Amino acid sequence: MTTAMTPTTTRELRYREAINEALRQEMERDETVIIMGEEIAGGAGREHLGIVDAWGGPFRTTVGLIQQFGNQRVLDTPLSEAAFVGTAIGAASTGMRAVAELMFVDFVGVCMDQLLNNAAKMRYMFGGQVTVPFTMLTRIGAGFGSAAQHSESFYSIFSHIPGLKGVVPSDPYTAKGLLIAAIRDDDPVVYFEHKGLYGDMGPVPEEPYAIPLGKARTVRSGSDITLVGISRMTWVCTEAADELAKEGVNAEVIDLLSVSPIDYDLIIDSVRRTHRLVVVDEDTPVCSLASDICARVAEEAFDYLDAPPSRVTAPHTPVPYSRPLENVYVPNAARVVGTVQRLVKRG
Amino acid sequence: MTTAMTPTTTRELRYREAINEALRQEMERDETVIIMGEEIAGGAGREHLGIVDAWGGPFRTTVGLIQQFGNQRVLDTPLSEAAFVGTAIGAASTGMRAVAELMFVDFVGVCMDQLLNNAAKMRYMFGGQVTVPFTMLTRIGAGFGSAAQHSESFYSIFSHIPGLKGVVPSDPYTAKGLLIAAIRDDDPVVYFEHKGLYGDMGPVPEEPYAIPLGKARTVRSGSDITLVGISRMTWVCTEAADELAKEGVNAEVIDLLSVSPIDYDLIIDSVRRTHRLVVVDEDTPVCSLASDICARVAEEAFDYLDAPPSRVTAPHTPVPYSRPLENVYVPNAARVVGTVQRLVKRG
Amino acid sequence: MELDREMLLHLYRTMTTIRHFEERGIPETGQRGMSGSVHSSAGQEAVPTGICAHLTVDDYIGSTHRGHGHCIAKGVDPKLMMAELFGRSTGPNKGKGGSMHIADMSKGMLGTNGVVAASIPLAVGAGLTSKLRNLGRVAVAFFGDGGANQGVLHECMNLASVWKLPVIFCCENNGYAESTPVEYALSTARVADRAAGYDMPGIHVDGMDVFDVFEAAGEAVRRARSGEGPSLLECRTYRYYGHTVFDNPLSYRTQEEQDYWRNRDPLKLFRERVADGGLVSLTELDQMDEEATEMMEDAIRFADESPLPEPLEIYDDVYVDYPKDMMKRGINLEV
Amino acid sequence: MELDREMLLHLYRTMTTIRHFEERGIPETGQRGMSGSVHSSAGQEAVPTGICAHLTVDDYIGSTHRGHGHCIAKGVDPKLMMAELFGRSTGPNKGKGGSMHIADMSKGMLGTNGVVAASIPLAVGAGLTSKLRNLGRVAVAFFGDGGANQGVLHECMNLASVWKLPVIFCCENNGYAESTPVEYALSTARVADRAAGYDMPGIHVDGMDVFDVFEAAGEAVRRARSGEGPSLLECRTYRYYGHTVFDNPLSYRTQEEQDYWRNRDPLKLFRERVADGGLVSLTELDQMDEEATEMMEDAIRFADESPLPEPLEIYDDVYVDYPKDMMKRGINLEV
Ligand SMILES: Cc1ncc(C[n+]2csc(CCOP(=O)(O)OP(=O)(O)O)c2C)c(N)n1
Ligand SMILES: Cc1ncc(C[n+]2csc(CCOP(=O)(O)OP(=O)(O)O)c2C)c(N)n1
Ligand SMILES: [Mg+2]
Ligand SMILES: [Mg+2]
Repeated sequence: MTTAMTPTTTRELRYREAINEALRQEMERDETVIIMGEEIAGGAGREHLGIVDAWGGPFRTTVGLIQQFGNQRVLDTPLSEAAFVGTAIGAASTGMRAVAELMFVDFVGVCMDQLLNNAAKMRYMFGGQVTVPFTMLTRIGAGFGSAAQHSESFYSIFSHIPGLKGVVPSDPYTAKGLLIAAIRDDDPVVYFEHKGLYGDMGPVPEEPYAIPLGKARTVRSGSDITLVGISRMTWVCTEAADELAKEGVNAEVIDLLSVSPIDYDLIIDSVRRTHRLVVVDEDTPVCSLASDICARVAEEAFDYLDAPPSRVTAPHTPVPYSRPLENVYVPNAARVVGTVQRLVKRG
Repeated sequence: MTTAMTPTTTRELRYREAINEALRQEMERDETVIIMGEEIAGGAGREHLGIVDAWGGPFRTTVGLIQQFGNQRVLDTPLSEAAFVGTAIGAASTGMRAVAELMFVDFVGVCMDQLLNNAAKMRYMFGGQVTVPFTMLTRIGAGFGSAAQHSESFYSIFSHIPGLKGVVPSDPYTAKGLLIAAIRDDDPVVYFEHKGLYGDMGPVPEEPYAIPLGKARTVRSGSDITLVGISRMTWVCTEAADELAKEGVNAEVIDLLSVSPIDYDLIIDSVRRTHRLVVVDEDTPVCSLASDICARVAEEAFDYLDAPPSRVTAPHTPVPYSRPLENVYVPNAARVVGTVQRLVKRG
Repeated sequence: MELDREMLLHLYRTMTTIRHFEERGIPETGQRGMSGSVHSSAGQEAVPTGICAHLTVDDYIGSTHRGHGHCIAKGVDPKLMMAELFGRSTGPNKGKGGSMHIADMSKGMLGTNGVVAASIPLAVGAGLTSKLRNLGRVAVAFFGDGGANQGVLHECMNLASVWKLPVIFCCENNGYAESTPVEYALSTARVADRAAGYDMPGIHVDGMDVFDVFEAAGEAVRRARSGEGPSLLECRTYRYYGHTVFDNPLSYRTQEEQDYWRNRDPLKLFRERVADGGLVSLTELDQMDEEATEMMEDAIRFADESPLPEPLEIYDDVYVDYPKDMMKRGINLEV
Repeated sequence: MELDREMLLHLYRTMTTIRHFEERGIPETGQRGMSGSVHSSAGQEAVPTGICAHLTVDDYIGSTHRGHGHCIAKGVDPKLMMAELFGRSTGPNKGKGGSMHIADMSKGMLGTNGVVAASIPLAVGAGLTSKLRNLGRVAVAFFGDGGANQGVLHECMNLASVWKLPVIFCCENNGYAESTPVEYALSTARVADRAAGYDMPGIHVDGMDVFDVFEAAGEAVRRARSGEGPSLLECRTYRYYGHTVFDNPLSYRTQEEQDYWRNRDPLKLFRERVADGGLVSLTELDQMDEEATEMMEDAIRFADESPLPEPLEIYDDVYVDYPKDMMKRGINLEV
């Protein structure tokens, strides 16, 4: 799965630290890599007061970078996403490998035009004259009492737009490997960090390694049903799989990892063996990734399906604030189990 | 299908004229209806030179309105979509029925935040305290040599976002009835005009009438396969159906009309009879409306399907400029026929 | 400036209510596990207070993520706000919104807003409604020094100026956008400098001094109400705490700076200013502080005793009219 | 201002080449059924010419929907541009872009752009590259009077000023955004007035006079190159034709106005100004006009003789690296 040499040293890191390490190693490797965004260092312009790296990123994923690479490669920005995302795209088109951070994906509407009409289309419109090695870091995920404008998992739009790629790392290992791959990639890539995973620990090789974009992975093998998880939902799937195992239902769990390109092949191969599919998606249902995967499977594995390809998603509502509401908003293992039971019962 | 009295007078109008008539009649009916956008009158501020309604809208859908209703209800705007779309949403939240025009849907990225975070979510976030009777007119459609930034059919995102509704009128009759419904509706509605339909003629009742949002219509009955068309693709479906009829394949054609809510019921009822489905969508394929409808049908009509629910869409590319490329970009009857033939052949 | 006794009392009461709401309500919210995105406006009380003192209940305001002060100054009941922060059904938003989305349409309060600068066009739209319907209302768009660099503000200043709308663009310049100092992020010395590019007055006032704010706002509101168009009013102020409850502000600013501004506390300045005037006594102000203390205890009790929403209320109020079965289709939240 | 003979010839040659491209190429494009979104810059030649005369091939420009002049002034070959307009494989964009997306990265031409103001951040990004890599290059962001009201411009002026980037914001104020007069849509008398809000010089020049443009641009480019930061340069100009080929401009402006501006034609003004100087003769200029005429005939011939793209090239260049079978999945364009 990695393109690098077999790693020699592996430690436990948090998801947050794995992101940080990937940024650091890529900036060490290639001096054209720059990163910009709001508070990625923090306290900008106060070096004379001894204030450097005051914040280290809103979720501390960029901590330490300004100290190592200086404020010409780690750039705090004014609160102007259209300007700095567009600027990063412009820099990427002229020789930099530019990383920009959009604090929450919910805010994408203020800079969407730059992503849709410049990043995604420039290479095509220009007949291949330009490469845009641009990575946008952003955050998804509900469950933190942050209400409708800070909790979305708005990635389907990025799958939809030709010219963009997207990844959804689900643990420290994939967080590092996919970020390195994203930065090295010559196409624009949106990298979705999940707020609920920052503290998760897991083994991460010390050496830089890239996980190929567009490849999903099987995190649990099974024969009765294929569960596809996206980002944190992968762990909702494994939790459901544990439950189901107790009832004798053997679920295979696939971690999508990339939202563009989507690894339909791995999913279809799995469904051909399990004959059943549930996609678990934290986003809302209509025109979702879950829909897309179900449609593709229905189209290409039709004769192998013993039950309707099914979805467990958030409901078609904005994200509510109050706990009892937000608790039911986010898909959970019980809902996955319930759905699987219905499908398995069909025989 | 109409909610009004049986119409007494019906004339032939063009799609463009039907839109204009709907706007005029709603503005006559309700003095809180206002409309704003770029060039919707044209030559703003030049009344003293005898210049009024210089443009009448970029596609002349708003012609004459400023002369009848004055420049306080028909407002030419500076080139500032985030401002005027947001302003229209704010006006709608405080007592107006506000219509705003976004010249081409490709530009939605400059005002997306106002749609996503205000229009779509306010009512929900505010616990139902506010209604937002806001209609956004915009345009879709490729085939006119306008290249990647003026040709998209970017509606799936509006189906995806909870809190928004959307309609895709396909002829003069539905253009008028859906626009009246959209304006009267107390929720935000995006109204997609197709550039390729403006000149089309068809019967339109003189009286105001509303076509219910969220209802598709069957434009041709058939028993062998269900074709679902979106906007202009409806007529690509009927053209394909004519071809198929020659081969003895009897296609039912459904015109989607609403992209949110989606009338899954009508489609599923049809597929239960025909056992086959092809959705024809001018948008690109991933996380598209076509995917969504196929997924829903696969989920809810699984046992009725004799063949994989299938899609004919634009490819996963931006819209190219040169004719030979743009010609293959837009789905056509031949591709629909080819797809149907493959499905029917399965037996 | 001459202010009558009633206005003086109103100004102080509003400020102390805001202060008490922030000091008491925010930690209590945190203790209920809902602290994620709550932003204290302690220190900034003079701005909403001085401005909203010129507004009636029919006028409009659009607010920010740091909006408790705006709500209170515009007349929203702190008890209901507390319930909203606690996620209760009795909140004005029925618990669906929380701190970053408190709205009270009956008070012309168009919502606190979690996207920086996003409520500005809503206020402009309310101003348009007022103008078109001849309602004589004004609309105030609040935003921060960070928000001053968002494009939508500029589009809105241009639009409101072209249409001569009754709008006041009010920048609460508290020196920081999260950890980013305004002197780094703003290319000009003052946000108010930008007004000239939109043919509107640009006024810079001491946002710790409610009298200064009150006076400048009076002129901007007069201008708006009389049809002369929008103004840009920049109020230099300071927030006492971190951006949210999570950060330590000393990581990006100095103790000296904090002390300087604390020493210019708006309530303190008010007391100093009125001490010799004889119109109100410090004892009366103490009394109001105590009332505010009690009000918050009541509010907390009210909120705690209020019901939480039922889980399936999640489907309510997405739309006015939408087939519920459509919304629930394929979704089973009751498992 | 003293210009040498070579520069004078260069300025005129550039202007007449642009003029001839517009006058000849646009109708020919229309005759080939590709007229939808082609915007003539006839009348505005002095602006890109005066500005790009200060640039080397390594400097960058970001352009607009009305960008033929920018391309030519930056050194893009009109023959290749014509091929692009005709949708031919030999165009710099291989026929994928057309008039609104002509790019030539080998000339630092970052693309004409169909979304108003959208190329501004691209130019800022190019300026950032130059600064970070110490390349000594400058970047010019062209936009119109309509574009001046887009939020992204303001965000970019602020950002470029904060980072002191080598950028020139060049507003081609031709009086209209489609049919909307600038005096209606712009809340201030001059776009250049807005520079003060971003701590940069705001210069307003006669955009019909290439010498005036050249002089002001010289200072802005010097400033940018020497690390002093961005400038805003507004050039008052005029387009002779409709917004596109479809509209009749007399529906929103007067014949008198058109006559006034036609009488200030940039090529004519140039001829008047150099007539007595003795450095170049009018015969030489006539000669260049003729060369431009011939160049366009050549270009048309070249374009017509060039192949059209093959239909399946539709899949090329969406990405550098993407599984083609993924892109074609479920799509059969060969039926
Ligand atoms: C468009 C957008 N970008 C980023 C954020 C994240 N964010 C929330 S508040 C804030 C700083 C706002 O600063 P300012 O406008 O000065 O308001 P203050 O917090 O000082 O009251 C940021 C960056 C956001 N909410 N919206
Ligand atoms: C964001 C956006 N909104 C609207 C349009 C449609 N449009 C194309 S050109 C134009 C007018 C542009 O005016 P200006 O910036 O003055 O440039 P000019 O055409 O005068 O050169 C408009 C409204 C667009 N392309 N992009
Ligand atoms: Mg601030
Ligand atoms: Mg113009």
